[in-house]
Amino acid sequence: MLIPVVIGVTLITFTIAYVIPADPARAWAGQKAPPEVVEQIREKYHLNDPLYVQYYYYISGLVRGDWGYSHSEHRPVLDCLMDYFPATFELTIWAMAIAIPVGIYLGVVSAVKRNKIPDHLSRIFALSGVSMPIFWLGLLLILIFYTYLGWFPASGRGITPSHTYTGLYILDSILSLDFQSLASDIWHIILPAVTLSYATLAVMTRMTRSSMLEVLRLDYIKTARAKGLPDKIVIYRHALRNALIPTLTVAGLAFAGLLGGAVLTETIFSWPGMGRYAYHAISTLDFPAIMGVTFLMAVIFVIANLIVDIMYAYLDPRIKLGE
Amino acid sequence: MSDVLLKVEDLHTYFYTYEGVVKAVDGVSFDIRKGEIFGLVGETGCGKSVTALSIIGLIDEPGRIVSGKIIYKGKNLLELSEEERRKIRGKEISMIFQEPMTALNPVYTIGDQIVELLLLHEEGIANIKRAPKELKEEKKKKAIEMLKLVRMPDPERTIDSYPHELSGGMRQRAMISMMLATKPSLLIADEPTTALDVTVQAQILNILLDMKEKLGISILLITHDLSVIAEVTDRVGVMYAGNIVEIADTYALFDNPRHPYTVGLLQAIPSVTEKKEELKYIRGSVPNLIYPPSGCRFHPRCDYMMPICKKEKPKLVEIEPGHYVACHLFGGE
Amino acid sequence: MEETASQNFGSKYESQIKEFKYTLHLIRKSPLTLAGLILLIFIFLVAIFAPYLAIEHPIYIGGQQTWLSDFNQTFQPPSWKHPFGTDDMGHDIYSMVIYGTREALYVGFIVVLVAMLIGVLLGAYSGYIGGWFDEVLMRICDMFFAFPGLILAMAITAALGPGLLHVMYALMIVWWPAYTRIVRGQVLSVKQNQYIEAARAVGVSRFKIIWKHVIPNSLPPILVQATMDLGNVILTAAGLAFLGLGAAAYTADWGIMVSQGRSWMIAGKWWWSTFPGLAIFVTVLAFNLFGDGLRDILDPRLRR
Amino acid sequence: MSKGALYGIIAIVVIIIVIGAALAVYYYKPAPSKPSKPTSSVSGTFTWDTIGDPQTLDPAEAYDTASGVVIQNVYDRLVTYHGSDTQTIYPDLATNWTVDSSGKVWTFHLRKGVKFSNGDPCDAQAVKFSFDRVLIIGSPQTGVSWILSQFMYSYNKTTGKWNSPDGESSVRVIDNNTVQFKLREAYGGFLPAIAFTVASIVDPKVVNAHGGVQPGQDNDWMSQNMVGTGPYKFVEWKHNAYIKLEYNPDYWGGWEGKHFQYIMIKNIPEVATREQELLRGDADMAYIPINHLTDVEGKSGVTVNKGGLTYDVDMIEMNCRPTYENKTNPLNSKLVRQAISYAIDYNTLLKDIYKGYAIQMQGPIPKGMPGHDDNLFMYHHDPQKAKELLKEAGYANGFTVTLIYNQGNDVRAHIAQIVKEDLADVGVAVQIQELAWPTLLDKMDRGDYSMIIVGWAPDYNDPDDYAFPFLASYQIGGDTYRTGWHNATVDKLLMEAKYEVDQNKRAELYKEVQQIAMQDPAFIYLAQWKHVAVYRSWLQGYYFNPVMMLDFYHLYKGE
Repeated sequence: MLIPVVIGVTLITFTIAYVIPADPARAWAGQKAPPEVVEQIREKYHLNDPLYVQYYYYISGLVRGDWGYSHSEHRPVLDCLMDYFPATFELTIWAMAIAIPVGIYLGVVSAVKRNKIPDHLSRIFALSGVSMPIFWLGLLLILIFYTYLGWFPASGRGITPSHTYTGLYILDSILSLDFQSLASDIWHIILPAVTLSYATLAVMTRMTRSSMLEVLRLDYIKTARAKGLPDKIVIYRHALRNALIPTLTVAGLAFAGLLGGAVLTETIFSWPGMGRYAYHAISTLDFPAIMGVTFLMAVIFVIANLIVDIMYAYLDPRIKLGE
Repeated sequence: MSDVLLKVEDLHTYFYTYEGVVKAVDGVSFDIRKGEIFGLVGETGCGKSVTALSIIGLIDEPGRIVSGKIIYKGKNLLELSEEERRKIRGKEISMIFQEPMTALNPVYTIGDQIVELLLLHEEGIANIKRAPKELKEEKKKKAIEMLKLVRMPDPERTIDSYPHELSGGMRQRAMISMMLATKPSLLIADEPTTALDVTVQAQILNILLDMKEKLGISILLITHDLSVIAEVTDRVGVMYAGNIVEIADTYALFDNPRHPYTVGLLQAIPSVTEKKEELKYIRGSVPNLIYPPSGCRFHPRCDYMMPICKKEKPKLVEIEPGHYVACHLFGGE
Repeated sequence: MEETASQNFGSKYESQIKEFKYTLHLIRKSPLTLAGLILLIFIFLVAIFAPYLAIEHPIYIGGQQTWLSDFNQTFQPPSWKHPFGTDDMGHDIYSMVIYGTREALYVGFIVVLVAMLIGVLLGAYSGYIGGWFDEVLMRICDMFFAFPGLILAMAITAALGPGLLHVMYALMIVWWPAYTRIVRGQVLSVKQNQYIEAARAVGVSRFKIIWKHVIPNSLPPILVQATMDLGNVILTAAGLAFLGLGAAAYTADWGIMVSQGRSWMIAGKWWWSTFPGLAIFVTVLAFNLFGDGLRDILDPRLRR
Repeated sequence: MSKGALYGIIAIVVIIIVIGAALAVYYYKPAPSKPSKPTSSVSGTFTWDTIGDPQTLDPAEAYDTASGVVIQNVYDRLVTYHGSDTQTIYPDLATNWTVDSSGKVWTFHLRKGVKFSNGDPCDAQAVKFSFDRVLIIGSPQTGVSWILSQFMYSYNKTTGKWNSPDGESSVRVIDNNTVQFKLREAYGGFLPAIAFTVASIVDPKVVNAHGGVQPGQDNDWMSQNMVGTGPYKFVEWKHNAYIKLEYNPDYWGGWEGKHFQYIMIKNIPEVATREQELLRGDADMAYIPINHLTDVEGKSGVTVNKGGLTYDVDMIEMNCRPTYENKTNPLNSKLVRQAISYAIDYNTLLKDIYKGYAIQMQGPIPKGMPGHDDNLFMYHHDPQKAKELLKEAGYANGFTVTLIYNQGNDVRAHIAQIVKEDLADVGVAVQIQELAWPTLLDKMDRGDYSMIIVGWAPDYNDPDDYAFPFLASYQIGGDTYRTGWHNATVDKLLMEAKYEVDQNKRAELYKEVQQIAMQDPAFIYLAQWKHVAVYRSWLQGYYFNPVMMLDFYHLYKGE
């Protein structure tokens, strides 16, 4: 699956990137650059060549591990991604860590109390998440928790850990036993993670609810109840385990989606992540960067799907890997 | 009678739906004695399963038990709290379902599902994960014993299998062994053989008979299949449109059916011994339970319809010792 | 037999009418769905009667919507004169929010309709004929799914240049694969049905089978998806506006209004961003409430 | 995987969060009050919330403000400006200098004993190396090297020789502390030009250790790292997040008095966040756009410094070509361009859009710069005259034009609205078009536009940096905005002025140029920005110079 998807994704990006009516070389050089410099850039990065030749250069570079040169940052794309990807990844993980349990819990409550007040409340809460412009929510949180209460900081990732192993600040802080940066990093990630998680929450809730509703009608739930098991066990051990299977797919997709969808949150909270990089790249026509980001996203998407498949096999004994 | 295990008295279970109130069970009374197999027979949708679910207490929204009594060992189950009823479920009264394919949780092994029940009722541990390992091992041995009891082939291996790895008959055996693991007094079997092949059906029925002998339990066997009734039950209740129309010893019922509906049912059984020109059937169709016919529910289809049948619902009367019929034909006697 | 047309219709579609009545009943019984529906009706009415509801009206210069500035009226807090206050050029935010309803619905409907049309046609065809066409189309869909939607929309909008129309194109491109997937899935399951086999055996044409049997059966999930997507499209368009890729500044577009006003929110001029933000929130929530309820109601597995 | 593994993982995560939170509470509180170095008057961190990430830290390539401010503080140049004074050039790494009568040979005597922050000596070799490096590399990404190459000998990549009579570069080492510049042309703006960051002195050893100097090639290492002689040394750059600098204890200027130990330049795109961090005191200084100044003005602990004029200007350029989109271009007519210049309500713009933080731009050369003419004619709002001029030009019924600006620029969005309304009054319908920056540049480059709102910021303090790109024709290397405007007299005058050494004579030449430019306008000269800076009142030592970046060395935290 990986190879066709990746080829497809690079092709789409390439097509989009190069049908642009503007001259990227001019954008890379800047307004004041003399025409010779623009021409040099055009020459150097093969912008005068036909599209397929450029594509060939790109793919052959990719194979050699050269992801191209990011003109908006004046350094290789790979270096940029190594900076920005962990930031977004960390943010996304935390957002999912909030969204998954809360979303599943709300979904269960909603399904068990279908068409009763708890169902209505949790649905309104969850649907509010997907209905709110995420940047507006972010601003609201800053207004409340930074401006008025002063509990959490409003920008950045916090203190850089004394050693960087993974680029994930919190993990690095723990690994390097740098508790001051750990504290600061956790404090900094809370608001953006909450903001980012809210929209995903609804998706999780919705999926859990509908698959729970379906599962709850099945015979084995009747069996479980006929066994005299308490409701809690029936719901969480017997029903949820089965209902989680479709929810998991959604979680996997949502994770991959969040990585790319974090741009708004990253902008509001000045989070130096991939979304902002992509946005910046797009607004400066930094194609190698756009290609790099989308390529990485596609790979993550495929990996996320793979992980979901593995989780499936764990959750559902009927599914065997490799089938 | 002192040997009555369960007594159902004038049970009404209604479902409140968009179209109207479905009177799925509308005044059902019968009793089950210790150590007997009581059959409940009737066409699909006549309220057999709802009766069973009412007894075990699993009627869901929008259904509700409107009135009646379910007296088990001298206690009216309907007056107990949900918590007390839950403790009876699975320990005193168990139930197995029609579809062995779907009645077992696909994500847990057979062993887990049996052990869970044993832990719950014997140790009071609801969450299997909280149980100490030794205890689980002990229960697992017990579960294997149970599987042996239902003649499960290769029980040591089966116990670690997932439901989807077993055949339909094996699943139903697993189901039976699970539901009998706590040695309940009453087992409700809701069409336990319907979904199975004929050969497997017989095996399962034999196991049920076996269990009755070995464990001394009572069984409420629900089926639409008269041959199953004939084979295993001691006594039979015939249900029609939410009512019981006839109760008798199995032999007596087959030998001398009294209610026109029962007569019709028995005549509809194909037989090799006496070839008929044409199979008999009961004319008309199962009535709508929202707007059931007035008086005797069966009157629109009855060949012996009298004016009173339209007006008055007949009561269940004992026309012979142990043989009850609800029909105006016998009301006057 | 003498039968009037209406009787004929009534008896022919008896089951459909019954189902429809039942659906209406379910909607009535579900307070959230009903709330969503009422809100939607309200929003539509606002869009239709915008010129009567608004206080100020745009003029058109060079074919462009223009709101005249009034520097004596900048940053007025909400009052009777300006119910939602004014922005930094003295525009009446209430009027712009009212007119913005039209634009939001316009963007939502056009994008979803086009995406739906493409998706339904491709999906139905692909699922029905299968083979290499199906394979290729599904791989193309995979690629689109592997692409984060917002980034793709950003890239396309950047490629086409900012502007509402370009945003709409971008969103259409992003949205169609979802419909293709749904319809194809439905087609595959419907295709298994006996009656399709039968229809084929009698020699009913492919097109007719798709049109008469496949599409109507796929309608409920598509309808649900479309309802929710209407909200999503409005939200995504607002997100693009926030990034400076959508509608032009000082037009009656909720996204750009929230975006322009956002930096003033914390400084105490909360109304500029808040009212259009609320408009987005309420509209998207209405679509979501209705869509979510509809999903419950139309789901055959949960229907009874 | 065992049954409990999943829950085990969740449990571990939860435990980590809880422990982390506990530690956070324990450790986070004391962090701000951590004692600073008590022994020195150098202490604390200066936190500056601003926008934009530097493009590169290499002075040979940097051409944007975000890069410039870091480079200016980490590297030194031969000469510099002091305080707000734009008229006098002061010594920096050079202590004094002489120039011969031709204006082509400059001799600089270097400050002795200056060391780079890594201990390497900064001598005449380093100076020569630095200048040569800029010209050899030739700034392939940004083209900034034109600032030096317009008066110095260029380098020929293919022959490996300099394009000078003797094949040597313009910079010669006389002795360890003396360098001599032999210029290709006597350039009037030489000293201001070498005060710009492109003329920063880099450490040859460091450069040679990291890739050396490749003709036509960027140095990747230099774009991400810096070793200079300036007051601050580079600590780390987290792209899109912050740049951290630390004071250079061996700085030749010494550390008498109060200074900041660390400099933190944070990149925060949201103005609301910058505002909040400033108001809460988490930032010492913040970039606040003028339309947001009211949010912070008058708040306790916040100073809004409005000292002086900048050289930043806003204009609307007009496409002067005879045809546009295969139709007669109304803007080709001088009368139409005059009419449009009269149609704009400058006072409204200045008052309501610029909020008083700008003056009307008086010709192409900003006020304060040498060559500016205080008596130059300025257009004023006169719709009646505009209508008459349009009538005279044959456009009594008006026409439609498109006005382009780059999306996301608030001030320009405002300007566009006002211009639209103003021109509608004289019968010209304006269609506003917001474009992404690259698309806008591209349209400009191809001359595919009617009007574009543009701006210009100074590279160095010389009128040539304004008049030439605006008014010289494309043929002689001007017309950066591609207006298509062409005037042979102006071309001649501009070239003459460029290489004229006598500053008074230059001023006269520029005066003549400007008069022609106002009579036959290619631009609507809108506004010249006033300076405004917003910082915490505890910040001391702040001053503004229109041709220099923020100077960290003189900042300190007062009581």
